[in-house]
Amino acid sequence: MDLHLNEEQKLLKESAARFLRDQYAFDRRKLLIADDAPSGVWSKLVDLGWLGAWLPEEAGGLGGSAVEFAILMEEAGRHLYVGPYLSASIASALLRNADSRGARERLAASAEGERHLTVAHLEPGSRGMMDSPTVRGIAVGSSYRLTGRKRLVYSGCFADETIVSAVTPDGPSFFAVPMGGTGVATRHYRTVDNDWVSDVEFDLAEAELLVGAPGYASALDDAIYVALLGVGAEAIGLCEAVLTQTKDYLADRKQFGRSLIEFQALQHRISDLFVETETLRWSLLDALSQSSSARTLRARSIFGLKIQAGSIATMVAGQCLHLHGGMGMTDEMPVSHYYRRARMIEAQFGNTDYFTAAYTTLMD
Amino acid sequence: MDLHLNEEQKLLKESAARFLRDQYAFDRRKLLIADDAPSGVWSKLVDLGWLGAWLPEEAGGLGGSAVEFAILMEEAGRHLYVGPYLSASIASALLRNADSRGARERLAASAEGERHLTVAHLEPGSRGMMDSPTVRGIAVGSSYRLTGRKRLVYSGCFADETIVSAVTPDGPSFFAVPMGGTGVATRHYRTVDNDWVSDVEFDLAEAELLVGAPGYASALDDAIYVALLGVGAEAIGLCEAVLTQTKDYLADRKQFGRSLIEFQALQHRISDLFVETETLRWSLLDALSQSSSARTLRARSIFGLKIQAGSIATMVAGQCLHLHGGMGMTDEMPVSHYYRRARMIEAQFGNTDYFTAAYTTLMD
Amino acid sequence: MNLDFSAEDIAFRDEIRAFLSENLPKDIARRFSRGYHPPKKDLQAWQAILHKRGWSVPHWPVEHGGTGWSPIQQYIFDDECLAADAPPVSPFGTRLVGPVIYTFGSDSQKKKYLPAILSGETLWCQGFSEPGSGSDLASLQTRAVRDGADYVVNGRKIWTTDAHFADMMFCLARTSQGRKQQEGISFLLLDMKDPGVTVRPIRTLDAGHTVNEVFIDNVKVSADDLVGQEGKGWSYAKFLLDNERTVNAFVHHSKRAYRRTKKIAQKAQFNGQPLFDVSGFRNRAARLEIELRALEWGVLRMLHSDVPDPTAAASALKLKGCALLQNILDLALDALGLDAIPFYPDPEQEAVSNFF
Amino acid sequence: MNLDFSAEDIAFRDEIRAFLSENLPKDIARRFSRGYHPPKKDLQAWQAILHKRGWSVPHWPVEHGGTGWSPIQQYIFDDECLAADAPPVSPFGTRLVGPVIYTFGSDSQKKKYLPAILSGETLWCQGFSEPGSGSDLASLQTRAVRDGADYVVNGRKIWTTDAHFADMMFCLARTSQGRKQQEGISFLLLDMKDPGVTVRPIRTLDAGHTVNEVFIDNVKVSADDLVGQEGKGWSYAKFLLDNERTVNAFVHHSKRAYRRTKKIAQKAQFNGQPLFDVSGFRNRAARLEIELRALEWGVLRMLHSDVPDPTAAASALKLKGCALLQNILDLALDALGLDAIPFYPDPEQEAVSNFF
Repeated sequence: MDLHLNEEQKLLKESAARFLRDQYAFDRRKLLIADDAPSGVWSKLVDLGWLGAWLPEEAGGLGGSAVEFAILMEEAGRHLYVGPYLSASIASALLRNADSRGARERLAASAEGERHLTVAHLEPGSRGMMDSPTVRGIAVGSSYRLTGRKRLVYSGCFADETIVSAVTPDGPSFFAVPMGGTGVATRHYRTVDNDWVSDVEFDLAEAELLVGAPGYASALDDAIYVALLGVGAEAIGLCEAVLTQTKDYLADRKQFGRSLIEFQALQHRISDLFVETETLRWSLLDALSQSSSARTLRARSIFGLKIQAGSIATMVAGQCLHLHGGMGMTDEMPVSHYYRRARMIEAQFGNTDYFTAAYTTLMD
Repeated sequence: MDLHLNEEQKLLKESAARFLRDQYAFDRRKLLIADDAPSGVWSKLVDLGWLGAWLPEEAGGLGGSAVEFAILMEEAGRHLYVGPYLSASIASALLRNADSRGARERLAASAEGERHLTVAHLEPGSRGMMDSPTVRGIAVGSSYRLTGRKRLVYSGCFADETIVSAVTPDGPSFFAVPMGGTGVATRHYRTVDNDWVSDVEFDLAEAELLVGAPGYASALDDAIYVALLGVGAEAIGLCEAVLTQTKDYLADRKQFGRSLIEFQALQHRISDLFVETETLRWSLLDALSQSSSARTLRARSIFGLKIQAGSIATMVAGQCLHLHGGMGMTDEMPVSHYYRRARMIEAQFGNTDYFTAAYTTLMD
Repeated sequence: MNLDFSAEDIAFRDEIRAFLSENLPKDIARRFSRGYHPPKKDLQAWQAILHKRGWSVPHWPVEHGGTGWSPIQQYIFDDECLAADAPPVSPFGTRLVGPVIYTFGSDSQKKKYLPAILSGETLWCQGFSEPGSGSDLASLQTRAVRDGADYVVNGRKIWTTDAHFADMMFCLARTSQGRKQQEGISFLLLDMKDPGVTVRPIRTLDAGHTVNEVFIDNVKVSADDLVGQEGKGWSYAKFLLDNERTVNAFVHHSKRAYRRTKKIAQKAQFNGQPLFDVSGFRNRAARLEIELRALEWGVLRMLHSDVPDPTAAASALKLKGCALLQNILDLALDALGLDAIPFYPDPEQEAVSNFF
Repeated sequence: MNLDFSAEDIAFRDEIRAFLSENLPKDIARRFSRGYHPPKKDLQAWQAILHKRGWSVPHWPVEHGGTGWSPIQQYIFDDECLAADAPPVSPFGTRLVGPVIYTFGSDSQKKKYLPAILSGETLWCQGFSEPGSGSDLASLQTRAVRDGADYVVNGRKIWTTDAHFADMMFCLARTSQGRKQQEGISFLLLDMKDPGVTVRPIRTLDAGHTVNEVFIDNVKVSADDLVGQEGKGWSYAKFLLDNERTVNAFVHHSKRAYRRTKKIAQKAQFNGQPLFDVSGFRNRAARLEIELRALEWGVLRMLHSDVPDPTAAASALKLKGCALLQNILDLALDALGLDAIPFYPDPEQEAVSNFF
């Protein structure tokens, strides 16, 4: 056991931090998120190797592990990154253990930045990633046709292809569907935290089978692990950043002739938030330690991380918002964006209630 | 609607407060609770009319209502009263709407102080008052014989007679059994908060039917209402008293040259506890307002009061304990007794989990 | 002690209910029910209806257009209005400046402004806060300089709710330098259509637009629109702020939010059953229901009896009321689940109607 | 980054487990499992067994009787001992005064005291706190006056854990008046059997007896039992208190408490099913399980890596560790339900055994 980052990991962390600090500073970000779709920064992230950083070499990656992914997501959280990175990573996770040629090709193409993938798994009425799909797939010759509705397809306005879960007579499976194809109708909108999502309606849309029914459950588990690890690590960066900014803000503001940070009651609150943030880092270590464990062990630890991330980020960002007073409520202050992102981390992929219920089914 | 106490109610409150202040001051209480059984103070409470204060005149009372009972229990809570009053009142509540002669006689005898009653309803394995009894009753001529085990019979070491719930072929019913009679084996012990309780084992013990199966549910409802109203009102007195004492303690103690009460962080905590205590008083008003309402309405409000009382008293007394530092952990400081009593209010008759589950079955 | 509503109060509640069911326009209620800020036209249309019935300012003295209701009747009225999803009347005219005008204003001010406040024809905004002044009103920077029959006003106001559609602003401006900071402040009524007024929207966390920054650049205010005496504005502002501190603790809002949350949870499916029947969710809802009922009694207690320490009791109500409303809204978010993620800018959008 | 226990660590854990299952007396474990304070005889019997194996003071330097284990091995050892319900060795000799003696003591003190600390033959208590001094040790009132080869000690100590059965006390006493309050304090080893020592029990909230007030009345302490230099006691006390601040955050206690809570809840019946299967209860247990696993990684992190701010990280661990243990015990109380009410003074009482 050795909890230090190795040299490559340290370099990765520093380079990610530097890149986001330069290219994604809050003022620049404000302009970027006003666009209709994610753009510039994304292709640079791909060039920097973010997609392959945590994938083994045989999957077109750089030989990293879940640790590398967590490092990148933590920095993303610190700088309030919104855009395709997480959804494209979940797509990679879905495909990484599949043995179909289509899956292997796409994994490589995605890591190279040649094809931008996203995931269409959640549906109207879903409460989280473990819910079964109702989109139907029927075989037509060597390909399939999908019919049904998906929602919360991140970067759907932007991706080349989406990995879709659908049920065939053989059971649930994952398919690839080109985003602009026939039989694919999209409705794009924004999220509370300024991300880009789409509703997608398939009407006999042509699809390629990537992961058949026998591999479905395990591919979904891999996707869930990466999705929750992603927001878990992101939440740590978010909490640390919002807490630092809040301390700075309180140090700057004066009331009754004293800097606000000098008030004991405020110091106590800041300390409590620091403790919660630490706790979240401990849960991340736990989840990372189970990245290759048996199904139940891994699921328990990653559900635990999601539950902690959602509730702690909401609490930390909520308290920081409160500590900012009226100013915090404005769009121009970063804290209001951290808060919205924290709320979305809580809701994304299934909220605390959802994963707590799931966790309880796995208790000894 | 008029939320003022009327003149009689004000007098009752003042006289109760005066009596307990004089006769049950903390140092005197220390000696009283060291005894093997409750004594002196109890007969004085009976003489003061505490048992009849809230009963209608036709039930041998003074024509008062639930409000009078709440007034007395609030003062009891303030002065950390332990002893037979609550259990004897629950016995009265069980009998007050029964039409048997035995019930009417006992109600009057109890209010007069001629016969001391208690209740044997909970059993090994029970989690709260709504659990069904398993003690069996069989008819033998005009009387009954009971067999089975009861626990947490308050003042069992002291009462003349206990009202026992038992199941007969006709359904659950309430019976009177003399405490020293044949077939009645008792084991006396103390509670965490220094009250006196007994396990009672009935082995074909002779019993008189007081409330038959048709009246059982409604008598039990009345008993639950009075039991929970009692601890709810008691919790208010407890919270107010422990909070006042804690403020005084903090004002007396100095650290780093300042009185502890001057520290902003401590003031904030005290304010929070005041707010919680206020909330509890609001719940008491709610429960009192439903004293004659239909079953579901009354049950919802009284379960609500119990839930609030248990959690708020535990929280307030727990925080006050913490604010006392190491001294609070000693038996000689009142706060340690308030804390224990608060914990017992939480557990008594069924804890927060129990009544929350019960409440959810009654939601619209 | 008597804890029952009187027969009169119950009859009164029925009367209010009947009125609302007959007179509240369905589309106004629908838009408001969805949690968006009501548009100006809805505010005005609804107040006109209330005004016609004589109920637009129940709390005012009868001689100025009030109803003479008891505190509990006003409580019932507010409760029923929110329960029916009627948007609350804009408070700036009715709750804030109106009472200042009928208490301290000149006869001509009363004649000129009160009728349009009553009817809702004129909507107001409040120009108190300024950049940098925080909650400390006395450190005010806006100045009004007397020039013949007018004051010339210059300054900047911030956090000005509804300034983007208000017709008038009541504002504080410094007319002279007093010994104390509170001295020399005057209370002026300013026309928002004056060309010297510029309103800059402040976008907020909720992606909505309710608050603004207001730039006041050489705006002329007639000396007739000075309320009371020059330099005494601070005392009128204090009077106004004291009126603002009501004791309702958002209880009607919380009741409404709870009902809405329940509806969402009854409709949402969780592992094949309505979310509202899932015991973890139901336990949380139960606790909030219990606290909500308690809060309502807390408010009734303030309306009815002499509480030992009214200031402390009012603070407790306010703190608990805020916390409870937040907890209910948190539960609503949890009930929405994944549906909490999309942002829908328009209340009449199809997707929004799915939840109601 | 490598997050796996090494093969050696896993083998080590197996070795400890095997040792415990063969050597820990069942009755000692049973009494301790019930949450009562272990009696002196259990403490001594178990330490003697550990001592025989050479494991009574793993953290000591090897030359004084320690094991030379890595921090993670010590962690595993503590974890397994508590998991097996072995009562922790009394810390006053082994964790507190022992290291002071082997670091600052004379050779004759080492020879006289260390063996009996290692074996547990001599149990110690700590005479630091005094009435009125709070956590401010420097304001100490106890005095030691040199009289030939002895010090004559007079004073009062409070909150003295285990004083009622300890053989020896290490205590601070003022030997001279320094310029600063911390100066002139000496560190003495005092025999509790001296007739001038009177121990008054302080009854505590848990109705148990662990802490005491100790009256020291003309007690003679040989100058040979002065540790280090006269007047330098404050620095030895600081050394000792720094050692006391471990980073384990009660994680082993919490794990044990959680397992016990689970057992109680599996046995208790709630509406016809085990309480542990009732979803409200299970949700709460899930959250604590998750926090518990997090806490364990928090401790492992402190043992392994350079955390950015070790003092803050240690505080976070301690705060979270305390809170978690309390929350687990709260859940245990809730699981007990009505069984939380009776008070059973004796751990071997029949009623107690029902829960375990």
